[in-house]
Amino acid sequence: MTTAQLTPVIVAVPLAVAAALAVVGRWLPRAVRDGVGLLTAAGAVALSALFIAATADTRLVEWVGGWRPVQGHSVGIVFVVDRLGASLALLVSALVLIALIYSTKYFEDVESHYHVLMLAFLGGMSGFALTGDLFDMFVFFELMGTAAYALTGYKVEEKAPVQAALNFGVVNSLGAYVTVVGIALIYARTGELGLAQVGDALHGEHADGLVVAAFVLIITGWLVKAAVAPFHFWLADAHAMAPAPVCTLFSGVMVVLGVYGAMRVYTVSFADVLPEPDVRRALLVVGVVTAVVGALMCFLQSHLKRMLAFSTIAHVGLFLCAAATLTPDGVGGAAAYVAGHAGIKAALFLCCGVLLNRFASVDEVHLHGRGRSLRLLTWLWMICGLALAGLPPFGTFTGKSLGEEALVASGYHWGPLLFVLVSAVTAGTVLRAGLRVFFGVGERVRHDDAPGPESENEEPETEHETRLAHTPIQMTAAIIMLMLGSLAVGVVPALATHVAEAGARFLDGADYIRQALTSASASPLEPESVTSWTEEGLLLSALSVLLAAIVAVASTHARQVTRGREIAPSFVRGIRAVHSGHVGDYVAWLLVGVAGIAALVGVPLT
Amino acid sequence: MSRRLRLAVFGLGAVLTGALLVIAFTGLPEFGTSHHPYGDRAVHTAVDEQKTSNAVSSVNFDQRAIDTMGEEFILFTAVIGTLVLLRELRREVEEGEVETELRRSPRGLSSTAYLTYAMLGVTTLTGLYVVAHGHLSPGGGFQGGVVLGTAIHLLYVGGGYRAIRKARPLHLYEIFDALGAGGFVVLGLAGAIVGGDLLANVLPLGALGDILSAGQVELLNALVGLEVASAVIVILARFLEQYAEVRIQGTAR
Amino acid sequence: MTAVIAVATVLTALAGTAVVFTHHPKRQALTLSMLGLMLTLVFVALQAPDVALSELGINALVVPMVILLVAEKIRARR
Amino acid sequence: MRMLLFCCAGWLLLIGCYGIVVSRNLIHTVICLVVCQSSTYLILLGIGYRSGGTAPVFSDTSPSTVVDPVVQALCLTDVVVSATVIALFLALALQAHKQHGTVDPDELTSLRG
Repeated sequence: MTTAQLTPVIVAVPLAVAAALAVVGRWLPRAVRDGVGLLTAAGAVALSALFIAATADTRLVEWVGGWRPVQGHSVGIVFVVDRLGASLALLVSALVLIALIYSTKYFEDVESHYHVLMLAFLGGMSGFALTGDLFDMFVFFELMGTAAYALTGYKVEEKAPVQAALNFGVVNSLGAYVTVVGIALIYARTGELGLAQVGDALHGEHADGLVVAAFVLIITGWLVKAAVAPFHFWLADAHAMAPAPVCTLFSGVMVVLGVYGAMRVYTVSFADVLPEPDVRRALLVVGVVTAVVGALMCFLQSHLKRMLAFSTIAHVGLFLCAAATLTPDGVGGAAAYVAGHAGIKAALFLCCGVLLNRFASVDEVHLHGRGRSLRLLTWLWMICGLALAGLPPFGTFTGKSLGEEALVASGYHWGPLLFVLVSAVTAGTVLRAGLRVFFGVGERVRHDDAPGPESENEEPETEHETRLAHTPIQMTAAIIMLMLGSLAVGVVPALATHVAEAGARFLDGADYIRQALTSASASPLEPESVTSWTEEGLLLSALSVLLAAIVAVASTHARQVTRGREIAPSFVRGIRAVHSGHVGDYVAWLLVGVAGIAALVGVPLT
Repeated sequence: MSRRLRLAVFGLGAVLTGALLVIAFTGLPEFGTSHHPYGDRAVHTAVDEQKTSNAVSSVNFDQRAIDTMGEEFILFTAVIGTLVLLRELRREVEEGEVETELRRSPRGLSSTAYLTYAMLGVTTLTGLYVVAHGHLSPGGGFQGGVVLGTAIHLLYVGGGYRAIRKARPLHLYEIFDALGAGGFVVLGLAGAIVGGDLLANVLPLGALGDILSAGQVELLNALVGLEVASAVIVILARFLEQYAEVRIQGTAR
Repeated sequence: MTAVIAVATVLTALAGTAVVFTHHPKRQALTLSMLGLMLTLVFVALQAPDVALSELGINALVVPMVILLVAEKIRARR
Repeated sequence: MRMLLFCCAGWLLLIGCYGIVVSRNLIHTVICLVVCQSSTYLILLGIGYRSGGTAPVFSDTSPSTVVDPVVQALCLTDVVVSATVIALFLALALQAHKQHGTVDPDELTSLRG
């Protein structure tokens, strides 16, 4: 078994263990079920680390079932794994491992169903990250989705937004069906379903209406999962309802897979036929809109999980802007920013889990000053808030500065301004919540005029058991592990260079096609040393941390935040009204989004 | 947003998306075109190399087997999700209470009962036939599983809810569902160990048209049939339970 | 042959529209099984027996049955 | 003929979305999702059709021209899988009804803002 042949196995093993757990789970004690889940996730971490090592200078190509191409054409499905795909698989497995560690104590009574769904979720996400076939990506997209809908409704945390999972399911399924229409169009034109094969078939063609429409329809599904504006409405609802460890997977890596899928489809299949400036313009516009809407909505939230969900949407906008530059620095910077952000955001969600477990509420106003007793959690939350703004040693700093550099290098001088403002506003909101909850800063507000969804009738994770007197070590350890992970991304020497190389290999679609279809080896990359520790990077991050602190302090005292409805400008009220929680709105906006992206990319009418 | 605004936004999106689709459809090849490269390759591989008469089953279970494994697990995860969600709702009605109320459910006409018992045998046989001949004639694990899944519910028509509860211990079918999905992956991993690649068809291929041909396709069809049948039974059972619960609240009120 | 496909497709589109415009869940289960039948006809016309068989089993049978049970549960609870 | 088949499929997709937008009952919303999905089957099988071709089955006859089996395989699994996903959504609708006493998305206003 070569390393390449192991790539589909990393998808199959968690699914096999999930099925096994479903068979015998009923008779296994809770500790054994936890152990089996942890073991499988650890195995997946080890395997994906092996893939990262193996993809230092090449890609792993594996034709599933042994269906290798005959005269350049094959009937089977190909898995093509480069360093970026492998590190995404590592991020998925690591987050599932830490979420399972956290869940050992977070849930009082849980049947084996929870572990089964988490392992199926792991299998689906790693499959989506590694496969090189369009329809296979759709299948793993659906598998991820189904596991996510079930996990969202698993332990209904809060009574209020129970139909959030249904909104989540309907919008994601509709996005998936739009993607299948796109895949069908490309299959009709090229007679192929693999990414490399489609790219090879489209080589040299001119982009007519069908090709552009197919591209837009295919990436719609991935962008719905990436919670990019105007497809982002479902994310905040799903987060508000899902249990905390599940939210870490949503925000940490599931949304990022959407951006990765869209970029992969473009760089391999459509890079040669669609003009790069058009696609770059479309992705940049969508990225900026997502970042701005995410940051604005994040500032207006008082429900901690919805606040973090909108902060994730804002950061997805930043990732998309960095990756849309289609330069090795940009894609590499986006990858580093993803890794750094995943650790920090997951840690924040797990802190919310502790608060919910302890005080049966995650509403900033409701928890006013009640977090004082949790000394350690206070510092973890505040450090994470600062890290979200791009505090230097953390991975978020590396990603942010590389992203800003890439945007400036490709001529978009507004890039650093957007990055600084968005990260400052989101981090500032998180710090404001921290000041309110843990330090009791600002006036105590009566609850009836607090904006946002009615969240007073929350039940803690498990109503009937006594609330935990102290936070179990596993939960705190999970939070600290995540923060150390983000720190490691920032501290690893020459990470910027490795990440830029991975970005260069990711962008080299022609080499991907050549290596996938013929057993040629990958072309060597010319090494160029890149560093994130530049003066501008440090200056910009200092500026954003400072701005975040100002936003935090200012907004704790200002009253209008708590009465955002009346005083806020009509524009803000308009944006709030759009986030209505009605599935009909989300579907209407999905169609407008499809049309918008098509207009941005420019549909030739021939 | 108000209903009117929502309709306006939808109208705009629908018209533009519709235009996009029409532009795309004009670029499609002529309907009924003879240019199907992948299809021709798949048929050639299925019939000549893999000795599978039903090319669709060969594509499903041999050439693109990991697609079907993914679909398997979507089905499996959806069943687990439904169980989890409906288990949340089931706590209100105790098991015994359902039993007592339903003993009084009106007995069907005896002639209906006899007809359904007869049809139960025929339907189960048909389902098994469709699953077993998946690699030869149209059908296979998915279709046969649905037929098998609905066969048991003939008992409900004939003997009422009590008859069906006796005929299908639910936990058993939840295990069958997991066994079907797990078996699929284990067979795939065995193929990886023996043949090097996951889901490699290492079983003997036999001759075209034989009952024992096409290697793993037949076995995977059986596993899928097991899983789809138990999935349909489990889901219908859970929803029937909800319905039975209604009858209790009906009588209790 | 294409005439049969054309007629079956138009009937399917009409059945789909009928499903959307019936707002009462019980009646909707019936129109949905009509849509399942029409789709089965189109798939047979398009020479896809496997898909027709599973479409018949699922969209004409199982899904409407589940919808009827859920509709009854929701009606009764109100 | 091509435009008729594919435009009917496009119509199904958009009318399904219309159903979701105007629906006043979560069950109706889920059913309209089924309508949307049936449009993908029509498109997939439409592009796989070959005039004069028969079903790609060679057990009794060995037909010379057959229809594309790959798109049929893609559709086949999707039909069955969508049933269980729809059942999952209906279970979610039941739960929404239990929590809020209504299944009308307009009245479920808990997610505002």
